[in-house]
Amino acid sequence: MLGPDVAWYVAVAAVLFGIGALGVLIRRNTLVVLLSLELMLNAGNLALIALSRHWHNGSGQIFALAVMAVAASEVCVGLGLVVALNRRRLSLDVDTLSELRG
Amino acid sequence: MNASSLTSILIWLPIAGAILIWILPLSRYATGSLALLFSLAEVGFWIEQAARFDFTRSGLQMEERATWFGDLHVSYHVGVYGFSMWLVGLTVVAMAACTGYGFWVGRDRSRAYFGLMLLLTGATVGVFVAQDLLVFYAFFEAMLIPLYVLIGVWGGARRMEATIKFVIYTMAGSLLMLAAIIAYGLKSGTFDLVNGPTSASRWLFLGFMLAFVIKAPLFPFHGWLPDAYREAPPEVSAVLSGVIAKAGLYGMLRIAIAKFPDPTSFYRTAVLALAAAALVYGSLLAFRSTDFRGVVAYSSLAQSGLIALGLFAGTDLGFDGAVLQMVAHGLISTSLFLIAGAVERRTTTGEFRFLGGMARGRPALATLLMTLGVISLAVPGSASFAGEFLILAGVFQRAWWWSAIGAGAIVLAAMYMLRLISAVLHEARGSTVADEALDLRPGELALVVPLVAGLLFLSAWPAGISHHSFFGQSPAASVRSQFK
Amino acid sequence: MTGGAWLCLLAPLGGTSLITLCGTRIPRVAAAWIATTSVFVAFGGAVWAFVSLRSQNGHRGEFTTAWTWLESGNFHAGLQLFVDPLSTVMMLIVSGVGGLIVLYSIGYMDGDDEERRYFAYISFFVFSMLLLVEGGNLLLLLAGWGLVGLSSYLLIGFWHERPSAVEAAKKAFVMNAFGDATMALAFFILIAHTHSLSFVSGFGVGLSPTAVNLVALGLLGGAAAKSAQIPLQTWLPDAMEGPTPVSALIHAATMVTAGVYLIARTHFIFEQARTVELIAAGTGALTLLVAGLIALVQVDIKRVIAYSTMSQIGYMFLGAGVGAYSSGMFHLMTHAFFKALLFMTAGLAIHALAGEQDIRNMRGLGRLMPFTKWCFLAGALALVGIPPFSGFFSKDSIVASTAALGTWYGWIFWVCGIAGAFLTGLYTFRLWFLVFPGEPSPFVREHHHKHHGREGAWTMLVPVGVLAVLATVGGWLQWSPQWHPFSDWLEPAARTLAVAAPTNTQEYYTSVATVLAGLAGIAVAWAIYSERKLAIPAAPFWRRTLEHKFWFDELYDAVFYKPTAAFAAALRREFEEPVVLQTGPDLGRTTLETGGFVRRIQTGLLRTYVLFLAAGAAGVVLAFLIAK
Amino acid sequence: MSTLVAASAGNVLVWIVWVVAVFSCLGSGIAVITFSNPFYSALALIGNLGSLAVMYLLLSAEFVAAAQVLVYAGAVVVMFLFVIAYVGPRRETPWSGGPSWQTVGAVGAAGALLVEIVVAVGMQANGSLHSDGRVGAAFGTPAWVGRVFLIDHLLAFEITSVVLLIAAVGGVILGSHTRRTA
Amino acid sequence: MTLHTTHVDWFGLGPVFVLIGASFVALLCAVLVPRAVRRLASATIAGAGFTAALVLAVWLYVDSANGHTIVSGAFYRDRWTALGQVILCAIGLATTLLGVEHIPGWGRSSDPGRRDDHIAEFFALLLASGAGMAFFVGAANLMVLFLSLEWFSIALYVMCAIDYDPFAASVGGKAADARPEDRDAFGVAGGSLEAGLKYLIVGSFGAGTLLFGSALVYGAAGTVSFDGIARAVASQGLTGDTFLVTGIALIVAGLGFKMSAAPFHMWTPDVYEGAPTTVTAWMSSATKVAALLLAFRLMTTAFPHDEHLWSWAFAIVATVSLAIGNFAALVQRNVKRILAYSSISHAGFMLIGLSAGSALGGRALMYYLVPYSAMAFGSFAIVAARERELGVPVTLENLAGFGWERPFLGVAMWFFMFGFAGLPLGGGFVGKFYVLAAAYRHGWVWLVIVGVLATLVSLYYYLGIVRAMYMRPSAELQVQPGGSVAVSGGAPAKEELLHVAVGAAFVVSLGSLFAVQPLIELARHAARAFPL
Repeated sequence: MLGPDVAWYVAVAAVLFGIGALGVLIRRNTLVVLLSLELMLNAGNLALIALSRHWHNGSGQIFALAVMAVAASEVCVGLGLVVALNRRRLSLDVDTLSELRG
Repeated sequence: MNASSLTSILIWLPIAGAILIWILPLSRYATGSLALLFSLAEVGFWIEQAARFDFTRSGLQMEERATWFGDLHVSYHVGVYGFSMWLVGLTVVAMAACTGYGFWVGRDRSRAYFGLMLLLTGATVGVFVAQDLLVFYAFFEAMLIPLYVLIGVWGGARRMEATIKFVIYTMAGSLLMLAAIIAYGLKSGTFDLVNGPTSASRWLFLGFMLAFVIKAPLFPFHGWLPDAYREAPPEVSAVLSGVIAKAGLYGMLRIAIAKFPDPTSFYRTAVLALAAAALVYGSLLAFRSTDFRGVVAYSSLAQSGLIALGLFAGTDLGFDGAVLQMVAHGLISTSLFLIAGAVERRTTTGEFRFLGGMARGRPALATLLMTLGVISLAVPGSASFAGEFLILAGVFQRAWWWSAIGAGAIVLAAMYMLRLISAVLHEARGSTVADEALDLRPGELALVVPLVAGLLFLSAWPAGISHHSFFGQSPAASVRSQFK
Repeated sequence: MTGGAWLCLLAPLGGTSLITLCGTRIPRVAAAWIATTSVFVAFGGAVWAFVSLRSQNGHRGEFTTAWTWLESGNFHAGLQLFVDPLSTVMMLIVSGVGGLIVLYSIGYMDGDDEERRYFAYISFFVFSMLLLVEGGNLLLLLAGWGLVGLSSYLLIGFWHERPSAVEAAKKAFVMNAFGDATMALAFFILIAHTHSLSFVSGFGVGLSPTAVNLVALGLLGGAAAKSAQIPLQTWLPDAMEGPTPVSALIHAATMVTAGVYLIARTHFIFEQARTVELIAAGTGALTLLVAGLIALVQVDIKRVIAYSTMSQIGYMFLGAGVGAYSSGMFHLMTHAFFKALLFMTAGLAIHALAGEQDIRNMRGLGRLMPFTKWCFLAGALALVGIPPFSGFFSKDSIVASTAALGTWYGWIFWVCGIAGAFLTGLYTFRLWFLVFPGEPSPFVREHHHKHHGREGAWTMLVPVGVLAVLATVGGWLQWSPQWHPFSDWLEPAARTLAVAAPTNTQEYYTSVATVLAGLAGIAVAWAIYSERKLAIPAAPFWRRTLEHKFWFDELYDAVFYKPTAAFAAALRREFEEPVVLQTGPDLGRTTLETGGFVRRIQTGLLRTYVLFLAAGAAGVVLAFLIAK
Repeated sequence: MSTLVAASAGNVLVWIVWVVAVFSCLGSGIAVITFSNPFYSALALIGNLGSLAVMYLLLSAEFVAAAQVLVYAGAVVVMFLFVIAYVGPRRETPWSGGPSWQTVGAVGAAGALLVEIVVAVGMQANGSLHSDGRVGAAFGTPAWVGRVFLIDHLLAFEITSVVLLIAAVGGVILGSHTRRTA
Repeated sequence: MTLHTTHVDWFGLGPVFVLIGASFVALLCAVLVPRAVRRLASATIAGAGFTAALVLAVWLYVDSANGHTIVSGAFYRDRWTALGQVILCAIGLATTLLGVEHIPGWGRSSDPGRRDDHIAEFFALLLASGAGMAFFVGAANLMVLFLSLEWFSIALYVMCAIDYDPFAASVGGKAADARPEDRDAFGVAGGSLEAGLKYLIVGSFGAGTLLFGSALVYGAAGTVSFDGIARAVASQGLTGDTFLVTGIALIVAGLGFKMSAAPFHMWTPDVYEGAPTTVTAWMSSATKVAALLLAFRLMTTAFPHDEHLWSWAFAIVATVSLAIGNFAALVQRNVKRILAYSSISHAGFMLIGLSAGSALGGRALMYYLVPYSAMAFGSFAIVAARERELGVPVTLENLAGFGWERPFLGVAMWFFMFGFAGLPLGGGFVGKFYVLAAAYRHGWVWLVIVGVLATLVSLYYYLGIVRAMYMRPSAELQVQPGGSVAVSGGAPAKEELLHVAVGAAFVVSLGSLFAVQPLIELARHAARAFPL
């Protein structure tokens, strides 16, 4: 195939996955956390599409398309929660959401 | 009625009674009467069972079997041997007396209380008749449930600690037993006690024994005992020491010794040493206890040690004596705890320093406590003497020093029991003993006197149990052949 | 014959049960008469058994079994009675003397508000004692043995408001329990080797020498405890806390002599363990001296008699120990007569003085109580062994048997016997001179009261009179040099050993020596206590030693009781509470602390949760990559 | 020959495009998680999505690439931007807050995951992941994707719609609490 | 061009379709049915939907003796699926009963207008999540797995947050110095929102992990279908393939999250506490059923060749779950938290069955789920009853006297607690025995020991709940009973339906003690679906 091997794509996906995970782990702003989750899902998508290319079958692509829809859904619910939090004048800082613990 | 269904009836009748009592919204009086009726019916069924038991036949009798879950070969298998029948008898009689005591003192929350007592009856009977390891285990654990609540709800001031300690201790042992049961059952392909093979695994033996030595208990696994016996309501202490403790000893006989002959002989000396330690230690601490129930509690520890001594002697006399002593001590400590309850009701305390002089003007109390006391210290001629004599004669054949220790403990037993008697009944009147404190009332007499009468009957004919527990001339041979 | 035995055994039990079951529904006096009647019925049964056994010449004895009492493996012990010459003699003594004493109790206990309990106990005692003597195997004997200990405990502690009585009762029971334990151990050996405890069928045969010695030692332990022989003697004087008839019956006439009966009954074993048998004799010899010495300084009238009892049982042990079983048994019988008599007369005195027992207050009582005085004198002379009173015939033949041994220890025993006779005379007549002769002391005058103008109720006086006659003439049943129906009767059951059969010469010179010694004792007593011609030897150390009963109580307290109690207390303090009772809670606390730690991880911070998820995922991946 | 040259020229071009796409992808990814203003983060995400779409194209997934741009950049990020605008910008610096070990743990865990997967990929690279790479002309076209969707993965297709519907309902519920009337 | 659409086995997907259909109908209720009867109507629809799905699932069980995939290998129609659906539908039905009286915001508001906010949507989401789980248990490829996972997860995220009260005082961030037991003063509805967000973020992270894992497995095997993966692994000798094992590892982590197994469990206590109790009851029982059944299928069907890896992994995870769950539960005061930790530890137990990876383990798992889900559901339902009574979160303190005041619920709770503890009241006992037997047969004696020790530790807090209910005088109760019940005019809450639900749980957990053989037979037939 043209360009780099599939392995490179997967490696990039892995790095992107790591970046997304790191984002979830170090950011306190709910919105940014949601964005980082998008990064993770996109990393999965990249890997799927690269491997779909590798195996010459469509499952990966279909999977990726479905994941996009799922990601959209998650965002929808997540943003709904953000709006609800905001409506209660609660901080969007995830560290303050620690009433439940112990 | 089919004879073999008697065994199941004995288990399920009280449980059905418990459920009935929980469901029916009866008054306190009606609930108590109903519970008592069930207990007495239970005694009646047991008498029927004893009457139908064929002592001239070997092996399991009145057997019932139904598959519980087939793929692991677990079945609901119950039946009785001679010795199990006696222990069932002890259970139903003691439980009837204790239920009656609860009725007599008018326990509040009567529906819960009596239901739990009946549940306990059924579970305990189940332990003694189960012939499948998992069924045995289920009933062994099921006993804890009513006991936990009975102690925790109706117990004394420090009941919480006592009851948690009791349950956790016992469960610590029995859960390891569960592991051992699983290992045994899966290895041998069946959980059946009658058909199951013997095992030479020392680990499994230890797993089983741990449960039994905690339940019995033997030194030094008795950490739960003093608190539980002191804090439980008297009738529950009576059950604990009279009946429940016997489940541990029964387990040693039915499972540990019968199923693990090689490990038994390997660990024999160790177990005998533990048992002897329990005997001496219990006696010494009973001697220094400052309250009624403390003395009875530690003496129960000592008695458990003694019975274990008999069981692990592995001789004819040891086995027979142990069974006899289980029944005798069961009746004794049940009645002693009931009397302790009666005394505490009259004086609000069991502490010796507040008691004394209760004999004067209370002949029934004095006579019964005295009778029980002297039977308890195994005055020659009594049922417990017969039991102890056989046990020590049996263990003598193993090695003389066990008997020497045992004989020494008998002297100690005299010391602590007489101390108890005189502290309660004799000498100057205690500060909490009011002149108005009544003698035992007819209701209490009706509970204790039958137990004492049973003891006197056993004293007159200990061979009734000692020679009717195992089939054949040699109990040791019967155990070796796994009671077949 | 067996019917008589069963009647004899069960009548007192029936009496007890009846009194117990009736409780307060019958008047006190009815309880008293139920007990008395039951014991006399027992005596009737004993006579029946005796007469029918006598009619069967040459018959050694007969067993009768009600049912198998205890059975296990190849060990059986029936509820089995054994009627033989030995047991019939004991039955007669127990029920006969017992009957008289129970009768006496009616008067003595009159007015005590727990009379019914007393009579229930005392007939229970008679039942137990009869079980002991009639039991056809050692196990049943042990049962009776324990039950007499129990009834002794009950009766000593009868006045249970008195702490001293309760303590004494406990002490008696515990020491006897010790004896029971050694006996039980002996039985274990027998069971282990012969599988039987019955008196029939090669009883005690086939044991190894060690085993048989141990068995004999065990039995001796039981016998010594029951019979208050050194070193297990300390309970007996304390047992005088019980009512006086109890002392007469249990602690003089019957129970305490059971040890002698035991040796006679199990002489097969003791003869195989001759050394142990001689130890028994030595114990007896030692006890008779020690008890005699202690009796010299006692001031409680009952205690003096109690030590005298110990001393006399020492004689019986000596006799039985050297092998003169019938002499021992004969002394047992005469002793039952005169010692019961002495106690009962003492009881009359105590009763008349409203419970006073200190002899220093009693001087001159004889003037006010002549009947008592003369009866006491008869008993005292019998005790000292002055002919023709009964003690002479029985005691002398025991001492003579020691002479018959002819060995060095035989002669030591002999000297002890003679010395004992001297001491007997001395302490007995010390008592006599202090209490009866002379002008009544102010105390006596003040406290003395009569019962309807007599020295006591007729129920008290009649038994005393009967026993006075028996104490006087009871010994004529046998004068060993010439006339020995008693020994002949016992011969099938307990034949005197040949080595212990004295020649007539030995009998004669021994008699002379003992009588002289006794008379000497009386003379010294007269000299010191009557006319005050001799001062009491001033030996403070020895006096104190005697007053402290050779410090046995203190010794046992220091060596056994206190260490045991301290050990138990230390166990509780150092082990039970901190280790056994705390281990569970400690483990629980540690567990809870672990829980607290785990809980602290649960910070409530979302990112921490994600971190754990990520780290967990990383960990699983790493593990898989490594493990693949 | 010319095809070879063309191929190699195309290859070089592809490589260049790839490198650019990777850098922009990773760079914008890092930007997403490092901008303190979420508004910028959301914008950076657009860049990320775009560069991913380029890579999809390189992988012959035209339809997916198109969908990516439409769905993500067109819908999701816009939604984000609306919400960010609605709640107002809330600045927050990375690496802050939480217990002291949170940051270390975060770097450790995320790094470990990354390294592990990269190592796994690396170990695989010389093996099965090497392929000649010729695919049919239809590969990745909408028609082809549609066929695969409706024949091989019909159920997945259906589920996707359900998931979206549920999410919509959820968003409505969360976003629209009725006003208290009393 | 003709498009040969794939054949769809409508009957095989029947339960799912019924549920999703009912969900749509319930959703329509939200707009078409007047507010007054909306609650009743939507609850009826939910009940009917679950009942119909239950019947269909039973029918499917009977009719699916030979398991096979349907809809081009996307979904398994076999008895494992059907049995799982039966259990799920039963729980769903019980949740419906519990939810009929579900009062948003725990009924703290006396506003009758607010009471029925979103009630129809609630039932629609309940049905939708039920449908998602019913789909999830039958997933036959990684894509369907992921999608159905998200399907029910998203529904659950919303359900967790559904009770938030937009007008309650804003207290976020104030709780830092407050002890957990003092939290009563703060808006519980805020807790609901917090729970939803935590669940969403952690859940999405888990989903991302699962997705990446799926991608890697796909990369290794070239296919997403379970049996295809197994075939590819077998034919190409991929057992040790780094892609494959990394993928499996990530999938294990992702599924571990759903089962709330430690160390992927951290969200569980918070979410269980914060979510409306009705939802907690549903989540704690149904989610575990779905996740565990699917995990067993996935591992044994797709990755049988890597059993040495995942069985160890699950064994370790089980051990950690048992340890963490039990130890943390010891020191809790909030009953929902205790039960949450308890569910973590039970996940550990069930993972023991899973890790054995044998037919016996499968049976053990399937069996265990029955009494477990009954007890978990029942105990949360009882907590819900207490909450409705008091209007505040239930703690050990305010549980005092509950057993005596409400005999039926008290006995049921008592029963469930002893059942959880593995005492032989109810099938929990047999379940534990079964999983431990499976571990033993697998040769893992250490796991058996771990299991029994964990049970020992767990006793303390289970008994603690019983103690709180029965052994403390209710005079200790500090909180005034009240809530909407008291305010709205003294009429006691209509709790018959709740009682029916608890009673059903009671009967199931008791019955499973006696009816072991029939249940095991069912499970055995179900486990035949696997190549074991």
